[in-house]
Amino acid sequence: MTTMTYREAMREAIRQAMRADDRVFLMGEDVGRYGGCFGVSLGLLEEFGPDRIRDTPLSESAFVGAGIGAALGGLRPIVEIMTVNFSLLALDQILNNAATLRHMSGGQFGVPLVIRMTTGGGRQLAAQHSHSLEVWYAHIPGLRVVAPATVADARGMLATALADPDPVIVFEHGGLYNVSGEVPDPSPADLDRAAVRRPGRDVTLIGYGGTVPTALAAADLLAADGVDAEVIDLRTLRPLDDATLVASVSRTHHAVVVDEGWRTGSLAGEISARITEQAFYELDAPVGRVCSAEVPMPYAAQLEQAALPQPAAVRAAARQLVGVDG
Amino acid sequence: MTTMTYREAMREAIRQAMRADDRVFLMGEDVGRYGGCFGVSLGLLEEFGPDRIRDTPLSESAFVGAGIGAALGGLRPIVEIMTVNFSLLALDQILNNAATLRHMSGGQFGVPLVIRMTTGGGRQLAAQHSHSLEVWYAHIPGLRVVAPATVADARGMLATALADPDPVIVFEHGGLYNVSGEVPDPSPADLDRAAVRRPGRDVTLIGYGGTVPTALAAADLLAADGVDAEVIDLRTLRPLDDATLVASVSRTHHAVVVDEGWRTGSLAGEISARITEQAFYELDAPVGRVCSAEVPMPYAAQLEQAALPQPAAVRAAARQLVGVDG
Amino acid sequence: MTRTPTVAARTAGPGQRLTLLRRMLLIRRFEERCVELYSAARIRGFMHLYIGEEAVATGVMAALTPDDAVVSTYREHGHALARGVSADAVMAEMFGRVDGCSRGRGGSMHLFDAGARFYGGNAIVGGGLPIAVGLALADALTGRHAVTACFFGDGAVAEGEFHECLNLAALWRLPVLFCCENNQYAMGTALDRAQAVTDLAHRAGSYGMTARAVDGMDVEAVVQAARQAVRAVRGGHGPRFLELQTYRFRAHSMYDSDRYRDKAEIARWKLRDPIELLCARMRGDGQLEAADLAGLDAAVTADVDAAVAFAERSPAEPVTDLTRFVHSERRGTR
Amino acid sequence: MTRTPTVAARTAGPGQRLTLLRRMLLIRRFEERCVELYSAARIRGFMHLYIGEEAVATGVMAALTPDDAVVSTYREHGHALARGVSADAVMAEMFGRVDGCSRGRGGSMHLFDAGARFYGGNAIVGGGLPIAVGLALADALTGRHAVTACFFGDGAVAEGEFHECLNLAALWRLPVLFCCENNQYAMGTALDRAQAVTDLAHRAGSYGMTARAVDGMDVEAVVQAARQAVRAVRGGHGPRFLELQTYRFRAHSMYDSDRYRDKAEIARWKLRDPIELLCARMRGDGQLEAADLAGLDAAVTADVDAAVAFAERSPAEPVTDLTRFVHSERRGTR
Ligand SMILES: Cc1ncc(C[n+]2csc(CCOP(=O)(O)OP(=O)(O)O)c2C)c(N)n1
Ligand SMILES: Cc1ncc(C[n+]2csc(CCOP(=O)(O)OP(=O)(O)O)c2C)c(N)n1
Ligand SMILES: [Mg+2]
Ligand SMILES: [Mg+2]
Repeated sequence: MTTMTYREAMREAIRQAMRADDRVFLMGEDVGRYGGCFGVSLGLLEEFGPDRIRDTPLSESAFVGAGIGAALGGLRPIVEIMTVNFSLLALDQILNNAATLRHMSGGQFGVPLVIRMTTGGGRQLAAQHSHSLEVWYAHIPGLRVVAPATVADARGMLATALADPDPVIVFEHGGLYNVSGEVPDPSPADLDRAAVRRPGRDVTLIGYGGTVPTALAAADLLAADGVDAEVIDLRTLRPLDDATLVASVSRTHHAVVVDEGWRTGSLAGEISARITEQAFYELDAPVGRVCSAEVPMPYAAQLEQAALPQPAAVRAAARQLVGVDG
Repeated sequence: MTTMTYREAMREAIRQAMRADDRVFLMGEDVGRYGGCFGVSLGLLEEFGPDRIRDTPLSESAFVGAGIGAALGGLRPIVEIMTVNFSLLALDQILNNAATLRHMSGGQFGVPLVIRMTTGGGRQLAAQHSHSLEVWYAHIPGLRVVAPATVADARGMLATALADPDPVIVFEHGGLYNVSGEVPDPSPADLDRAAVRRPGRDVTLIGYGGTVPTALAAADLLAADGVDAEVIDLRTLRPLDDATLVASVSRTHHAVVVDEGWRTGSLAGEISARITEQAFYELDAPVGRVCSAEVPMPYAAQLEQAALPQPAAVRAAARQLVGVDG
Repeated sequence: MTRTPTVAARTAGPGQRLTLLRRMLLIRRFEERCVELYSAARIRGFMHLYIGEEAVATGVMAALTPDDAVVSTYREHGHALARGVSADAVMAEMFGRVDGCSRGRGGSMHLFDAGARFYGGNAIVGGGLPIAVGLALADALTGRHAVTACFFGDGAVAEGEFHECLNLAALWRLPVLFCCENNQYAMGTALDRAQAVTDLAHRAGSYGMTARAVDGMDVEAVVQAARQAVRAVRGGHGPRFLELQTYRFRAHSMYDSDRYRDKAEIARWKLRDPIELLCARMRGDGQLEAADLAGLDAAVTADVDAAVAFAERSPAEPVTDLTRFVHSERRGTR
Repeated sequence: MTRTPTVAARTAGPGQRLTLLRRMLLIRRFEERCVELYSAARIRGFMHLYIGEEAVATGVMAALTPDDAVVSTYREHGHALARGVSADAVMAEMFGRVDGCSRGRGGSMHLFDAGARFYGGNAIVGGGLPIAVGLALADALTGRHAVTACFFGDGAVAEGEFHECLNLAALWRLPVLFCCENNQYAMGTALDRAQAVTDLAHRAGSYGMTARAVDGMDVEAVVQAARQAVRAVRGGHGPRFLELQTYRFRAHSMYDSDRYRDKAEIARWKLRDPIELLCARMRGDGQLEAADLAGLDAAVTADVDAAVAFAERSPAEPVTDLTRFVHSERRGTR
């Protein structure tokens, strides 16, 4: 058990993976000399050299596609895209090649590729650096999509992702990098199950990545209101672990999904639909959703905070569902 | 009242718009000499010349972005992207510029741009030419997204879209181009309301674009079963007309959404969530979803048909909901 | 880059010429049959013919070894057959049958063959280039001396990915052979309506790699240029670029009514039919008799017949297998 | 393209030089204040400084008319100020206040000003180029004689959009002036680790447009080159490309600890500080006294003080306005 930051945990995970397997390498913009735009790969160049900590030009489509090719060629690339906003430039490669090749080739080719990217708002980076588009990736058959919300998962998920014979997208919420936490002795994280981060009886709060802390904060507020909230961290956004969600809702009979994506067409919407499909008769009220306002993220602090899901809003949604407010 | 095909209706709409307003022009790959990859713009080059029927190189990001710039510069571009699959190459421009500029600039700049693209499967075009990604566009604040399902709407929607001071995405389902239908005297279509294409009392079937015919066919099957289905054509995918949906479901108490997109993170999921949020106590059963199988679309006919939403599956879902099957 | 008037050096012996001829003839007859089968609705979807361009695939593949990799486009029947993917498996694929080289899931635009290191079959214009760069990167990082040959059309030159990939390959000195099949048109768009500078070898050269234009109707010229380029690439001298100047004798796809090309232009190019060109040269050198040619033709026609029969016999994949291979079966992630 | 050793022709009169100097000084002092304000957490988010590169924006903007359009990047304080966007509005924007030039919604990376035809403020590298092409297309189609100046960095040259846009502008002969600010680095990546061919003017020239490299530390050289280019572009001769060779004296952004650059390299470039260069030249020509300079400095410092005071006074936009301008208020689509 050691304490480290989320950033350090990601770095350690990369380091261990690269020490353990020669086929693993890291590639992306400024991952080497600069140390990664958010400092995740700082120091790795010195240990592994420029072939395996590979700086790329600003050519998102080419280097993500090259990661796909390198995976086809027998390597285990980790490709870093600075933020999900820029990943759109590589989305064609991810959807039309990485996610598709195995099925389309009748099982002949696989793409064991890990793509990491930062997501999320809250740091006043405005409309081209702050969005949460995880749901788009969660929509794509052929991908696994994960979102470590804890330091332990930041440390443990990469090994599981690299062991996957198919492409895995890892979303790192920018607001989490400086969070410290305890990490158990290194062991690959089980990505097949969502985690109950706080047990509770009255309402299930469901978050992922950056909204797990929001949900936990809301649970604290609700505790003061006398409402006992369970908090579930999805961990894996594709495939979703319906069983854990349904089991929880079957006990609490109320659920609120907290999602930094825009509401329309959000992952929260999908989860709401699934819970309703599978536990309709267990629900005492419709599943609530607390999402980002449907606006390009503004720079001004007060506007950005108003646009993002806040604990108070989650609390209000939960209180309304369970009838505390009447 | 005239009879024409969906393809001709789109062409007529473009022709009328270009005759009516000098600022309107059409730009895209092979819209000119070739006549459009699906023949929509055939003959327009001869009438309007190469400046206004403008063939582009294969540079999706550049010519879509150029459409944004031309709109900022006072023109009213119609940009054609051959299919939604290729639109990923331009998605950065659409999200980060077209949809964002007005809000981010504090209202100073607007992008009155119309982007048309073909969507959908069913023609054995396999995994890179057959997907339905409408939900991704419906997720983006700042866009309006429409999907004409009828020949009349193909004829009427473009004028409304061009009158919009903000960007509008028009999805044309490839399977509809050869469909014939009646067109009333040219009048801009009202894009603010979904349309009830068939009234019914027992269950609401909700489709858009290519799934409207599917839903209508299912309604015929259900009629034979003694189930009276209402069919709603969403018409506009963003913003969604919740009121029409809720009104219908409040009468029928059952709903099935038919969506050619992949199920996870689908528009069907969003609609299910919205109906549940707004009409929970009116629902006798959870909202059903009939979507495409979560696979890259295969070429082989039997696999493709199995992957796509079929009337029989819609019928089965509706029967189950209303309890015909017990 | 160098731009040479590409007159073929007549270095190939009669045996090799016969192999080249046979391969080109197989592609031609295979596709002619495909047209019939398409009309009979046995083949569906989009289908793009290579007729007229056979010398390009045939010539380039002759310069590769089995360890090399090939990345192709949606106009790839010729690439697959020239690479040695079995005609049976290709035809079954076009029929959508389970014995097709992609289990019938890919169709004409998505042929794959792991055994031949044939990485498809990419129907997004330009979409194969990054994959080729990555395959070459894997070879370079693991010290393998393989070459990745990447085919794409003149139309792809306008895509941003072309630019990103040429730069990346040149910057990292990767073993990629870029094979630009300049058939003068991207669908209905002639090259000079798509590119401000139409000398594509010159454009490629500006990325700092040796690039040359080759007469893509002369299979021996293609072989020679490809051998030279492959040797340099394999030797670790970074990527090379070949602009293979050719022409498609048919329309872009089965849906195209070919309104945008001049009949005289088509006729002019047909005078340089790559198969007839090689035949004439062989005849001139006393290497081909009418009887040989008829025999060859009969042999490849028999191959095509066999392929069709194979495809006919092959079953359709059961719909219960629809979700197989979305993920690896090694780990059932869904 | 031509690559000239760029020695400035000393054509500018003393009045113009003073204007150029004042503008560069304003940018410098404005940004120095921004650093303080950032440390004091009055400015947040990402902030990229232009210090060292002032001659580029100042010189190019001097060659434009008010009818021309400007498309910029996230490192655009200098562009905005040189274009004449008010320092008050820019500072209020950095404070996130409603009187900011983007109502406080954009911050440092997204400055806009419709009145100045200043189209932002694009923080996706390369993302502004297509917009510039489109603005120029609108001008060309409507017969306006405006020029669109499009700024981007050396890093953007690697993006596919660069390629697509240079080709499109050249193909359609559009009135775009491409201004590549080659400050030698894209974040921590030196140009020669990003580009196989580092002569960017040469690369641009391969698209069939006149391109030249200019000493971007010499504001008069920039003015001269820009005037010449603008004249050609406005005259309907298609796009032109300027590679403006410059250097950022500060780190990439406020988060960057600048580990990847050699201290000696930085020091070398600082010897060519564009402001000092111009001052020295003016002094040599007897056009600048110490007192003048002090007066100028006091004047721009007062402008900056006023801008800060303006920003401080400006209110925050009420959160009830959050959803305003997602769509036009002309038609309430949501
Ligand atoms: C990104 C993308 N844009 C458009 C298309 C539609 N399309 C298919 S083939 C083609 C023409 C390509 O021309 P070229 O690269 O010259 O190859 P050719 O067909 O001539 O062999 C187009 C536009 C596509 N498949 N992908
Ligand atoms: C598409 C994209 N990729 C990456 C980034 C992150 N990023 C911001 S600035 C920058 C460096 C750009 O360098 P250059 O174009 O030379 O401009 P400079 O910052 O030197 O002025 C990078 C990589 C981005 N904003 N957009
Ligand atoms: Mg071509
Ligand atoms: Mg730079």
